[in-house]
Formats: sequence, structure tokens, C-alpha cells
Amino acid sequence: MSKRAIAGAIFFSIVAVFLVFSALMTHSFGNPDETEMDQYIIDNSQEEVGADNSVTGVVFDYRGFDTLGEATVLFTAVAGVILIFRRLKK
Amino acid sequence: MISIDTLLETFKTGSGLWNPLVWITGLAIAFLIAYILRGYGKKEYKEKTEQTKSFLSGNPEYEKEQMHIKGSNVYWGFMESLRWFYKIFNKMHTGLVTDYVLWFVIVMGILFLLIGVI
Amino acid sequence: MNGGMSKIVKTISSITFPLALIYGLYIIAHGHLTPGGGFQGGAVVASGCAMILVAYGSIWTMGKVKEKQLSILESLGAIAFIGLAFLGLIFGFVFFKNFLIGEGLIFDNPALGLSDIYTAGFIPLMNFAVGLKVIAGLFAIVLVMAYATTKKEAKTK
Amino acid sequence: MIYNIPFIAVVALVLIGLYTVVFKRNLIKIVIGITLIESGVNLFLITLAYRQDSTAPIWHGITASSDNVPFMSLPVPHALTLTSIVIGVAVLALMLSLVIHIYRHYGTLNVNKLGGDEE
Amino acid sequence: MNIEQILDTFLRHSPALIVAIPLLGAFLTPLISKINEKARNAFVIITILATNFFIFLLASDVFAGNIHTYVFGARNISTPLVRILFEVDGLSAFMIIIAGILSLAAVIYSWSFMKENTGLDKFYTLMLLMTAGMLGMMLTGDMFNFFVFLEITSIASCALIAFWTNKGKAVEAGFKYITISAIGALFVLFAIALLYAQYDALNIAVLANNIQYTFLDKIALVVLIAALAMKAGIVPMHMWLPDAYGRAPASVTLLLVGATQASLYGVFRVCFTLYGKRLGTTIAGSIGEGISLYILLGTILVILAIVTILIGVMMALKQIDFKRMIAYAAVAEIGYMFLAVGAGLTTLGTAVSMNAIKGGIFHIINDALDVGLLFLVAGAIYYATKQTSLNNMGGLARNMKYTTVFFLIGLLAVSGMPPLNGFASKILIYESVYQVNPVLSIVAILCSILLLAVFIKVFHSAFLGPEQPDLKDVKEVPKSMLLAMGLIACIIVFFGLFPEMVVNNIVQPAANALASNMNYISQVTGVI
Repeated sequence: MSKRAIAGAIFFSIVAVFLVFSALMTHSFGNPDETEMDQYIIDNSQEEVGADNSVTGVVFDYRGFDTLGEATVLFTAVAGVILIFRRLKK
Repeated sequence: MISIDTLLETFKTGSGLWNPLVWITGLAIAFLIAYILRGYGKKEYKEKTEQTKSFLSGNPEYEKEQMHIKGSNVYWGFMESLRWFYKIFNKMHTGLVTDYVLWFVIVMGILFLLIGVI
Repeated sequence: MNGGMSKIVKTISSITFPLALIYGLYIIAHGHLTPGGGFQGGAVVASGCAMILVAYGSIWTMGKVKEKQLSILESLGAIAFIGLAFLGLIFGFVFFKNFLIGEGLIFDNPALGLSDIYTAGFIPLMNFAVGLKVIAGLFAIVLVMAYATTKKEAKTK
Repeated sequence: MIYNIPFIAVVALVLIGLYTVVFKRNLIKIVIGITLIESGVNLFLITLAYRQDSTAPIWHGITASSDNVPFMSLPVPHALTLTSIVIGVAVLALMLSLVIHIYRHYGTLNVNKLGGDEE
Repeated sequence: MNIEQILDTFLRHSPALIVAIPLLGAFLTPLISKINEKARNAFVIITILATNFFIFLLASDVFAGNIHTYVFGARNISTPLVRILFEVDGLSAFMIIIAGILSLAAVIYSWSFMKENTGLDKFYTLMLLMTAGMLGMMLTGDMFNFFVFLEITSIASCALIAFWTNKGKAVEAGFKYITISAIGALFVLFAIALLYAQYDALNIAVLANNIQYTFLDKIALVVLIAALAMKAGIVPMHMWLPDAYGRAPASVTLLLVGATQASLYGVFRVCFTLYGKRLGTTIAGSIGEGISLYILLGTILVILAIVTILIGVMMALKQIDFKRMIAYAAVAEIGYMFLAVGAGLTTLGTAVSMNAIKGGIFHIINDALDVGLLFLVAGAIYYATKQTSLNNMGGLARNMKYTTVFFLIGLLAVSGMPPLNGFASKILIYESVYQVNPVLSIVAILCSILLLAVFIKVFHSAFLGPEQPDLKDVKEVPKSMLLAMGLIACIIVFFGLFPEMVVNNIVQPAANALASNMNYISQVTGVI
């Protein structure tokens, strides 16, 4: 067993322990503590956005800028893939 | 908004002062003095005589291209004296991406121990 | 043989491709009413296109549609998307303002909760813009990668 | 009710992905590990959205003002998960195309064969 | 309407426009490039110039003392804060100035540096997208939005690093970079989800107002610091950086410096603002009884910084590849900023801490300019000689006079020689860190001397010496590259000659924004 594997095992287990503790200390599944923002969206998205689908209301209106960034990420990936597979000679 | 006294204002660094313009004028004066002193140099200096030949303690002189010290030869003695150091760190820099992620895991674990426990 | 599959596969895929197309367009169009939206519907349509690509081979598909046209199409979708946001800046005085709500021009039916498709301001338009963008983008990615790999094989052969 | 089992699953997914990235040698497996981490994070986000016996946040046939309004799950994590999934697709496409190029240049997918950029 | 109203409207919308204009330009570039190449290059440069105009408009107003907020999709801040919010305080304005200058220089430089290559329309598209991502990271006040822009920057820069796909090493460096970036960004998202699970908010100010420093907050803090420090290239997570910097085209490397510092900005923002309200909490642990959080965090930052400086300089000393050497020097420079800001964090609220933070902030822009100029010179030498190894160079000063002058300016500036700007920030760092702990200051000074030695090595082996036989017909690089280098060199000399003006007008507001973080929080939560 190499030195790298030993160090990896030790620190990997440390990270694993802390992450599992974080999972155990999260609020119990199914009843979050704070829901003010989401409750506001559920109640008012129909009047403010006019969309029956609250998720679409969030995606395109409340957090529309995130969606623009998301579309930009896809655009970036397409540009990158086309750039990487371009023809190298003129 | 840029007035001359703001330009000439010294740079207060908390515990000291520092004014680049004064420094530059001082350097210019120093160069001037050096140039004047240079004027007092030997007049009977003759070109193309024994005086200008470079003397490599008796060894033959190479031509110009070989006289250049390449990049990897600069600081050779420094590298040589610190070989133990560089041995360790060349072993550390294996250009493998999995090792990079392993270093991330190691640092994250140490920080977990430092912040999470303390 | 240009990397295509058998005749059965080609026939079946060309039969099922319009269904995928219609289904994806439906998801895009009803994004503000039902689960779904531009991204999901675009992914469905792009998967249909990818099926055609697999069935007919990348060389045949590259003969039909170039990745340059797809990238032009994608940037058109992106320009439409950010242009709607800029229209919000012009008409609604805020970037990303839903400037069609309350104006009564289009896509502004007061009927709420009735799953009316003529609601939600500029969200359907944005859905279509994003859908166009995702169709072109994903299909361009798949097409370019497939074409590059097949060219490599043809070279070795 | 089930206690924090979903969060345990999230952490398990993240750790499996991290293990794959750190200890596996095949480039394709490294890509798979990164997608595992990503799916774990997405699962975390989407489990945060759930409230007990709640429905999807879609108004069908009713408005917020009408009575018997259903108890809905949180809409924001849905949106975050959607964004994160698309970002994951973009990263995956780019990584796979880079892997194709690496295979063309080195003729191998083993990480140990590459690297060693230090003189 | 008259000019004041127009300028006022521009100012009110500038936080959105600074990000939106490069994005629109990026989406338009594939269409413009159908016309011809000159039109495309001119269009890209005009886009960056427009972005810079809005950047300076916004920064000049923010440095006057007021914090800008911009809500997307609504007139004003609603309660609860459900919309995405851009919040621009002194630090953000300071960082976007750096990003604007770097992107302008990079685009001008690329005009003739990239002439021979194919696929240039995608290249310019990705450059604009990378600029937009950096600016978004620096401007945003929303954690998830920060993640999205981090991903945009990472993906664009990865594709640009692998631009020369005929070189295997370049593709490999791109793969390393995207792996590191993807893992870091995913852990950032994990931390954001942890914070969201507790406080049901994504806005930085709201989170900072509600944060309680529970165990989950500790986990989130560790994950955020580790991931963003890896993106910033802190030892021992710096190893992707020489590969990426060394293999990318020079103009891309210039932007990568800005991307690295955007991650650095993220670290500072997390330490000072997101956890700013809880920095005074004394840890009730078993070992560290009674230690305040800011002392702990500052100590961690200082330790990381010292290791970074030492290893960065020592590894730079042995490199023989030009760009890798500068990359390791850049790692060491990042360490100086961490050192100063960490030392300022350990002694928060004193005059020493203010000076240290000032020095660190001032060093950010100095490092960006100096290292950027050196990378541009390295690219110019590669353009002229097609060589990157120092062993094949020599006597270049004969044929490349302007490049030699620019390299001398960058050399003296990056190694902190008076009277250039590197000295002005480093003396602030030395003096303030000396009052925190003398050993740190001594190590910093010694490493700065070693940094000078590193670049003396480059200068000797590349520019001085006899003319090499295979470099007889080297010509001076084209005008646009000289113009880009000259732009940065002029800013360096100006900053070096009048540091007081820069510190008072630009650096002081940013340092105040870091030190007194409550303004950032109350700007949003005061309205609610």
C-alpha cells in the first residue's frame, strides 16, 4: 500500500466523517425550518408572474438572470466543443 | 482633480513615508555624479591592445555563442545546494489530475479539523 | 458504407422522429402551465435529432446540416432571449422586467388557474427562445463529437 | 417518517464520486466520478424542496385565493436543480471532447501515462 | 432629455449592463464574423470598450461612497428577497476595474497575436463570455448566481486553454483545469445548498444577516474556503495553475489572471462579508477555548499564504520554461495578498489591520498588471521566436527593443523594486505584517528578493548575452501587441509614481468595504 493511498484513505475518511455528520445535522427530511421565501413565491407567483407553474415563474421571472447564465453556460459549451474540434488548417 | 501638491504628496504607509518622485530625482543626481566621475578616467586607454583581451586564467577563449550561459545553468550552485528540497517538491508535483484532487481533499480535511473541531 | 445502421433502424427512426419533435414542441409551448419548459422540451427534440444521427450516420447528417448553421441558430435563440431581457429594460425600466404582464397586449389573460396558454407575459416567448437554443446547442454538440470520432475511424481504416 | 436517509444518500453519492476521481486511473471513470458528485449535489437540492405530504408547486384549476389550497413543495430548489443539471451537461460535453483529444494524442486513457510536466 | 439624465439612467442600470453587454456581444459575434475578420475584431474591441465605459461610470460613483443595488425584474427590493440582486460596494468596484483593464488589453493583444489561427470567431466569443463571467462573479450579491458565473468562467477558460489542440500538453492542461474547476464549483454548490437548507435564502446579505455559525455553517465555511482557494491557486492546490497558465495562449493567460483573482475575491467575500457578523464569536470548543473566529480564520489564511509564497518562489526558481516560471511567480504573488489580508483579519478593527488590508487590496491590482505584462511579454517572445524554453533563447534585446523595455518594467514591478507599483504595495504589506509578526514580514521580504532573482535569470538568459545563431532574423512584434503591453506598462508606471492618489481614491474604499462589512448587509436588510 503506497504512501499516497494511506494519506488518501486518512483524509478521505476525515472528510467523509464530517460530511456524514453534516447530513445528520440537517433538518429532518420533509419539514424545513425556514420557508418564508418559498411560501411567498407559492402564494404570489400566480398574480405576479401569471404562470400557473410556480417553478417556471421562478426560473424565468424571479431568478431569470440565473436562467440567462444557464443558457450562457450551454452556449459556452457549444462554442468550446466546436472550437476544440475545429479544423486546424486554413 | 489632480493638483500638483497631491502629486508631490508623500505616501504614508502607516509607519513610514515613501515618495517615488524624490527617489527618482535622487537617482538622476547619482547618475550625474557617476558620469562626472567617469570623465576623470584614464586618458591613455588604448583600444585593440592587450588591455582589452579577456583573460580566462590562461584557458583559451571561446567564441561568443558559447560564452552565453543557458537558462538551466543559471543559479547552478543554488540548485545543487538545495537538491534535497527540490527532490521533495519534484515528487510533490506529479502532474496527475487525481493527485490535484487528492491535495484538495487533504486541505479540506485539515480545514475540517481546524474549524470544525476547534 | 458511411456509418449508417440497417434499413429497419433508419425507417423506424424516421417514423418516430416527428413524434419526438411534436412532443418536445408541446413541452416547450406548455412550459408555463405544466412541468417542463424550454430546456426540457429542447432536450427531447435534440434527443430525437440524435436518434436520426445514430441511425443515418454522422457523415450523412453532416451532409444535411452543418454545425455552422446550428451555431448561427443557437446564437439567434440566445439573442432572442437576452433581447427580451433588454426589452424589459426598455419598456419596464428594469432589466428582466416581465414587461407584458398587466399591459394587455399579448400573453396576458387575466384567467388564472385555468391552465390558459395565453398567460404569463414573456415567459412563453422566453421558453421558445431557450428551446430553439437548446435544440441547436445539444444537437451541435452531439453532431460535432460524432463527426470527429467517425473521421478518426475512417482515417485508421 | 424516514429520518435523514436522503441526506445520507446525498453524502454517499458525493463521497463515491470523490473516491472515483481520486483513486481511479481511467479518464472516463474520472468523468463519471464528477457526474456522480454533481448528481449527489442535485439530489441534495431537490430533497431540500420536499415538504411532508406536499404536491408539486403547480396551480391547476385553482388560484391562491380560492379555498382548499394544496400544500405545495418549495419551488426555488426545483429551479436551482434545473440550472445545475444544464450546467452539468455543459461540463460533461466539454470534458468528453477533451478526453477524445487526449486519446488522439497519447493513445491511452490512463492518467499515469500523461502528466509529469515538471522538468 | 439632457446629458445628466442620460448619465443618471446609465448609472442606475450599469450593474446589469456591465454583465449584459459582453453577453450580448458574445451572442452577436458568430453573426458578425460572417462579414469579415476585421469587422469582428473591431466589434469585440468596441464591446469591451463600452463595458469599460460603464465600469468606470459605476466605479467612480461607488468610490464616492454609496453602495449600488440592482434588482432584476422589479423596481425595488421586495420582502422577502426572492429576486436576484446585484450589490456593488467598494471591493466589487475595485475588482471590476481590474477585470475591465485586463480584458481590454487581452482583446487588443489578440488582434495580431492570434492572426494565424483558425476558429477565431469562437475564440473571441469565448473571450467575451469569460469577461462576462468574471464581471458577474465580482458584481453579484447572490450565492447561486455566483456559482453560475463561476461555471461560465471555468468552462470558457477551459476551452480557451485547450485552444492549440495540436499540442497534447495543452489539451491535457485544459482537462486538468476543467476537472479542478468542476469539482470546486460543485463543492461550492454543496455549501450553498447547506446554507439554503438552514436559512431559506440565497442572497449574500440576507444570509450574512441570519447566519448563526452552527455546525453546518462551519462545514459550509470550510468547503467554500477550500474550493475557492483551489480556484485561486493556493499551495498545495496550485498545481493546475502552471499547467494552465503555461499552455494557454498569452492573451488567454492574461484573462486567467483575472479569473483567478475573481476566485480570490470570492474567498475574501466569504470570510469578511458572508461570515462577517459572526467573526467576533468566541469558539466554545474543547481545544480552542476563547479563541475568536477572526483570529482562527486569519491564522489559517496566513499559514496558507506563507506556504504559498515559499513554494511558489522556490519552484519558480528552477523552471526553464518561460511561462511556467511566471506562473509560479504568480502563485507567490497570490500568496502576498493572502498574507496581507489574513494578517489584517487576525487583528481586525485596529489601524494595523486597516493598513494590512489596504496593502493586500492594492497588491491585487498591482499583481494583475505586473504578472499580466510579463505574460504578454512571454507571448511576444513566443510569437517572435516560437520558443518557450529559456535554453533556446539569448540576445533577444538586440532585435526586440520595446519588448525588452516592457519586460524590464514588469520585472522591476513584480519583484517590488522602487519606484514601481509593486514596491508601493509591498512596503505597506511588510510594515503592517511586521507589526503582526516579524517573522512573516522577514519571510515575505526574502521571498521578494528571490522573486527578483527569478526574473534576473529570465532577463539574463533570454535578453542578454550574445546573439544566438538560430535567432538571427527575429523581428519586433506587431503594433497591436506593443499597444497592449504599452497600455499596461503606462498604468504600472503611473501607479508607481503616484501611489498615494491610487490608495486614497481606489484602494481605501475597497479596504473600508472589507473592514466594515455591516454596510453591505444593512444596504439590503435595512430596506426589508
